[in-house]
Amino acid sequence: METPDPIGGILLNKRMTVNLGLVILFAIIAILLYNSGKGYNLLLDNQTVTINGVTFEPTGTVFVSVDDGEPVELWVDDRGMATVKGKKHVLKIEVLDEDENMVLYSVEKRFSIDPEKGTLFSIPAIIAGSSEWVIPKER
Amino acid sequence: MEALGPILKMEGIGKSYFGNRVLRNVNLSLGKGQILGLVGENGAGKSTLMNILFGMNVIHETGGYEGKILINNREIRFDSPFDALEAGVGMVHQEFSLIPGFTAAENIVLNRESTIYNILVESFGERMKTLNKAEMRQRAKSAIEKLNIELKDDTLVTEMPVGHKQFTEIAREIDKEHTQILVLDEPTAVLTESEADILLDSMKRLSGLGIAIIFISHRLQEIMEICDKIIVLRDGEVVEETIPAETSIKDIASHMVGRNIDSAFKRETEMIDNSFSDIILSVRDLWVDMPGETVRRASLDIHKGEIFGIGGLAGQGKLGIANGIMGMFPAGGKVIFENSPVTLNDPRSPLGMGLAAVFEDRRGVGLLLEEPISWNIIFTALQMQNKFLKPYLGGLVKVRDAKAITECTRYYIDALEIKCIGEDQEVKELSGGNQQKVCLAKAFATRPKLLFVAEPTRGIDVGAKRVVLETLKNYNKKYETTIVMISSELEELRSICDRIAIVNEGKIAGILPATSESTEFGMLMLGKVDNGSEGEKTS
Amino acid sequence: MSRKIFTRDNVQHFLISNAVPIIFILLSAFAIPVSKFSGQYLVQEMLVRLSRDSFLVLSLLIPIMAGMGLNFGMVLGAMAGEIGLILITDWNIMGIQGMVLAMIISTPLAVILGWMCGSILNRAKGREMVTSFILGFFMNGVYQLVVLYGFGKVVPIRNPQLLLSRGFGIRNVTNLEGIRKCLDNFIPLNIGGVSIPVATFLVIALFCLFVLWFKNTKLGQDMRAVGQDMDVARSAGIEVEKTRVISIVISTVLACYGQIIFLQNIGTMNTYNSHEQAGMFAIAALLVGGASVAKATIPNVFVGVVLFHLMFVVSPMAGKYLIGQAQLGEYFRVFVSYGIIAIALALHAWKRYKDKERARRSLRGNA
Amino acid sequence: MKRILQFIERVGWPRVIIAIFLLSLFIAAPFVRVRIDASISDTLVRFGMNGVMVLAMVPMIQAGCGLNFGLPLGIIAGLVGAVTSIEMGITGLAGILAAMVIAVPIATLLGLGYGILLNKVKGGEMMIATYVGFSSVAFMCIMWLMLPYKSPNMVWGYAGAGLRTTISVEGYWDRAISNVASFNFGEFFYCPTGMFLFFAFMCFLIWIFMHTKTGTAMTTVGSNPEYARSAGVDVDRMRIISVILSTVLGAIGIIVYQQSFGFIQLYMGPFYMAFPAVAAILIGGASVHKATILNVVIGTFLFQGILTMTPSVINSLIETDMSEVIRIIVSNGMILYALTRVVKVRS
Repeated sequence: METPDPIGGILLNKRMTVNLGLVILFAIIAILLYNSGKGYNLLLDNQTVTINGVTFEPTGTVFVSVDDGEPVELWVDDRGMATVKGKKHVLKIEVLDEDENMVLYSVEKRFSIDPEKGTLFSIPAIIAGSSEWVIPKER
Repeated sequence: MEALGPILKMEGIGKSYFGNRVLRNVNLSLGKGQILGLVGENGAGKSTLMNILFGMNVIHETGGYEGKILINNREIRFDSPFDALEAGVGMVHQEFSLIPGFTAAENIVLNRESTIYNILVESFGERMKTLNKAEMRQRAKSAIEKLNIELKDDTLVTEMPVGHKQFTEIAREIDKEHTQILVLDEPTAVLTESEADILLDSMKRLSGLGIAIIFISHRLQEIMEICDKIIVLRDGEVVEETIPAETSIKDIASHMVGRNIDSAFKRETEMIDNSFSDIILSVRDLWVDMPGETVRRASLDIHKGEIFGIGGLAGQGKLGIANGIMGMFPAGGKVIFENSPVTLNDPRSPLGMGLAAVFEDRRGVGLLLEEPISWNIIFTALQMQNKFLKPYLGGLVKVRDAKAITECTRYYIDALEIKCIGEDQEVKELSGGNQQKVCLAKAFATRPKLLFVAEPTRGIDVGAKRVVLETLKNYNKKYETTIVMISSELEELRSICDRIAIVNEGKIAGILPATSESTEFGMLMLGKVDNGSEGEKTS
Repeated sequence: MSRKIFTRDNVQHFLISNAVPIIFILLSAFAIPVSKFSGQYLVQEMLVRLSRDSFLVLSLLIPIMAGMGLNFGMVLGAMAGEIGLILITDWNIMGIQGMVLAMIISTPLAVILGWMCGSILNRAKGREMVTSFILGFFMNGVYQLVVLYGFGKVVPIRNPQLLLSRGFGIRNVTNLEGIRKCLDNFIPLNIGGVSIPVATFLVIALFCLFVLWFKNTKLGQDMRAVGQDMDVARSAGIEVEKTRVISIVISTVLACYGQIIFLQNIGTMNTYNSHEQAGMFAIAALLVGGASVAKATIPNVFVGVVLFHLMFVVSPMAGKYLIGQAQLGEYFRVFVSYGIIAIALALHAWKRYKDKERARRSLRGNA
Repeated sequence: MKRILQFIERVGWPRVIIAIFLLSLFIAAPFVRVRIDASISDTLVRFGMNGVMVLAMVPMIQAGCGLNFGLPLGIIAGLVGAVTSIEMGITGLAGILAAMVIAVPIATLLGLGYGILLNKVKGGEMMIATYVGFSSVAFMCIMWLMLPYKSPNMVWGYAGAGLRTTISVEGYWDRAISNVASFNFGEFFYCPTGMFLFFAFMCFLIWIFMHTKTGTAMTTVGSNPEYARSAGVDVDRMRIISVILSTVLGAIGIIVYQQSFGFIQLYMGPFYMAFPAVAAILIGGASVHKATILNVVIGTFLFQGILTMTPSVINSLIETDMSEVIRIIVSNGMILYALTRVVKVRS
């Protein structure tokens, strides 16, 4: 019927390219949002644990806070939970003295969650400065 | 001017719809800046010719046309009106094509708005451009200026008088950059006299700017005034091509209506003079608010037993008279039937008094398309006269009498030669001519004393036309029923009527015996007789 | 035509055009004192509801502009939004990221649904409203089919808390704790004990600007033209059908975002009812604001949301104090929300009839 | 093959599909251990229960008022009649008669107002009808709480006022119509002969009415209002009569429904009741402006058949209850089909 308008043709192609670019852009944004918005439940374990043959013992009651959030008080053999969003976080552990009213020292740990390894963290291992502080998933 | 050659040339244009020839070997040429007056009766082929020029769908859906169209000496063939617009042919139709809630400026640049680019266009396309309102108004203003008319660009269409709507339409065509040919289809019909003068003036200006104009009008005065060339169409042929200096209104009028009487409907019977019989229907100062067919102040008397014709050009109000009296549209005035007044605006009153009508809008008003023939025929009689009802339970309930209905229907199928497979066939399956016969049968079934028949032959083939007209004539003779026939085809009226009234601008322009000269009717139709508008020009 | 009749006609015209908001203002003026709510409470409540509902109501504007009446098909958009929310809840994406991600996921779905709805409505010109209304019901069935039987079977859902005990199908109530009020509290602001969801209002304001801007685009102009006279628009070369479909697509996508904003405020989702209510309340609110089937403006939206929800909040308590039964007020507000739509639709149809008559009369005047 | 296609074309695709679906459900039933006699019996009972309400669609469709989404208005009248009859403590057929005698004038009045309203909003009837139905149900919710009914069988026990959500008709007129000349065949098959007779009687009445002068005029108004007007029919009056008739039939329909069902459902119960009735008549082959009594019979049977058979058969087949979803999709899909088809024919 009509001869295709060359200018229209180019425009359409340009539009398609732009839209394809936009789709890709939105896909990337979606992936970024997924990563930064994914919520994890961190399990914080203040128990005796053996990782890769090394055994860590709890030092006493600790206050643990993630990303400057509300501190969680963990006694020996206690387990706490913190909900976090995204992968990179800072964990702050304050070790108390035996009367539980003075902070002896505190440890800060920057970490990145690896969902493959798990989200069960051993507080004693972190305090001890071990490189392995994620308690592997059972089974 | 002539050195450049004609801007538009149509050679040997012909067209037929389903074997029905409407245009035959039409030639015309139009030079730059010329105004061509195109005149002819309704159905002479003007609209078809313009539809061909404009590439309307209806043309190629029905098999295209014959002949050649050349614009600037290049042959063209438009597939759609948009192609025609592209090639610089602009058309202003009779019906307004305006968006009511938009301003004049917005309508003038409709779908050709000035726009500004923005970044979203890259993703969503051209239509995301924003409007450049300032430029739109500027364009509108300059188009209005070219026409030299009073029209504010920010007036809403709904608030405009009719004339300004017409101007807006024309301004839209002017705004199209390469419009070189402008077709104006009866632009002055809706205008007041002063408005029409302004319009004629702007047309002259436009032609001065080099735009060629085809001007279709029934107002011959205007044609004579501004056209460089006049073409008269009759029955699809060019019967006269002339220039205003060499002709007169009377000349043109006779060319328009004059036709070989011996063609289709030769008058066979002698005219019967009923003028001494009683007046059966008397109409005084009737106004009817029927869209497109407004009746303003019509007065006429119809004698008992005659066949009375009402003619006139389309849109002048001839159809409104029957519709008004029968209560189909809001109406006022005085209508006396057999010495008792008819209550207007209530169809039951005229029906109850023995009037009946076959309306021009067959499919819209005249028929129940999805019901069987029998229902269509007996319904009015059943409703108004309680015919075809059979009592049960001692008259407690009355139920449709299927047997009587079938009998009656069969009678009319035979009598009117309705071609169908049976009385239960749905009417929508019938041809136009047979549908018209059903309409007549419906009216006959009530045994009316006076019967209005509006445009009974519109859109049906010649054979059926003859049967319909014969039937009316015979019915008139057999039952002495007064018949008022309304038709745009003057020859048809002249072939069976005794007297014919011509309606112009909602009033009766005059009443003449059917045997009068066709030129006289032509003059009446064109409003060129000054014997007073409500003149009862009896012979 | 005498002058006096003309003015009375005008007053009548004004009353008819604004009957619905007037009724509502009178009702509220009566019910507020009876309900004994404090001003501060009502202000807070209205702010919350404005932020929650405005976006949904705004999504109705564009089809009205295109002459397609009230888009009851907006529930399709709401459904798309809900599917997005179910998915991000399953993936446990939290906060503003979760909300935006839900929007991104549900956009293509809303576009497809909107396109479908628009195409169907093109086949039902002149009865768009009742068709889109039934389409909403029909798609609700399809939605149930997908969410109640498909999710967990065809679409993998890992979070067992979302699923019914039988192992597939989403529960009746979906907890959206992860994104609860994430937008509302994005920019916290508290004035005199009234907390203001600044970010949500910013989004709404942005959207209003979009609508205003959109009216000034070529597409917006085409829509207005199509809305007023399809045949004229077509003869001017505007692609009528396509324009109508686009208007429904835009409305559906916006309704989808609106529903996401609505649900982030609520924090829980009635998996199988939320969308239906969204449609009904949005339409009722718009009509209460004085909009008609043929004309709606941004002020209509905000006035409508405030008036409608004022009635909504106040009526149960008013019923309780007046007759001693809160249940009564409950039913009363259901009655009001349906009744108002009925009245508005009837008034519109009646007005159209009256306008025709007026036009007629003016025509006769010329004769 | 061509003849089959022609047949399908004439009957309409959706109807054929639904009929085949229903047939396959009946065939599949024995294989999934669903008793066929019980199924048929259930289908018949539901057919009788719903028949009159579907019949209530006919007058309005015929008069060109569109699908009667405002059926709840008639239902409300029926409910008032039923509740009042129980309040008066009349039992058996007399109780039903009393309910109808009370309901019919109420329905006539409501129908009159409703008809006048619909005449003012020509062209937009269906949408307005829907919302008139909805709001009247909501309004009656208020009334059920406020109306001074006293019968302890009906009011909330703890408050002593306000009607309950469901009221049992047992002890009053439970199955009073159904049981007239009814019989059991084996353990599972029950035939509610009385209800069929009643339904047939109502159909006959409507049939007669449609053949009277008024009925003929009504059909004509629906077929072409302009034609009717030109033949001297008062179009508005015919439309009002049709609406009244539809509303009255709705009122009678709900009473028949309740006596078979055994309960009166108040409050939001009637809310969506118009939709199954509308869907049924459309499945039966009616269009938005043409409906016959045959459409009612076929449509009710097909639709109720599917409603009865899907839960039992499909559930046993895939062990999931999908009946609700199927009901929504089939009924609304059918209405949607009818709405989009009409315009195609017209243009």
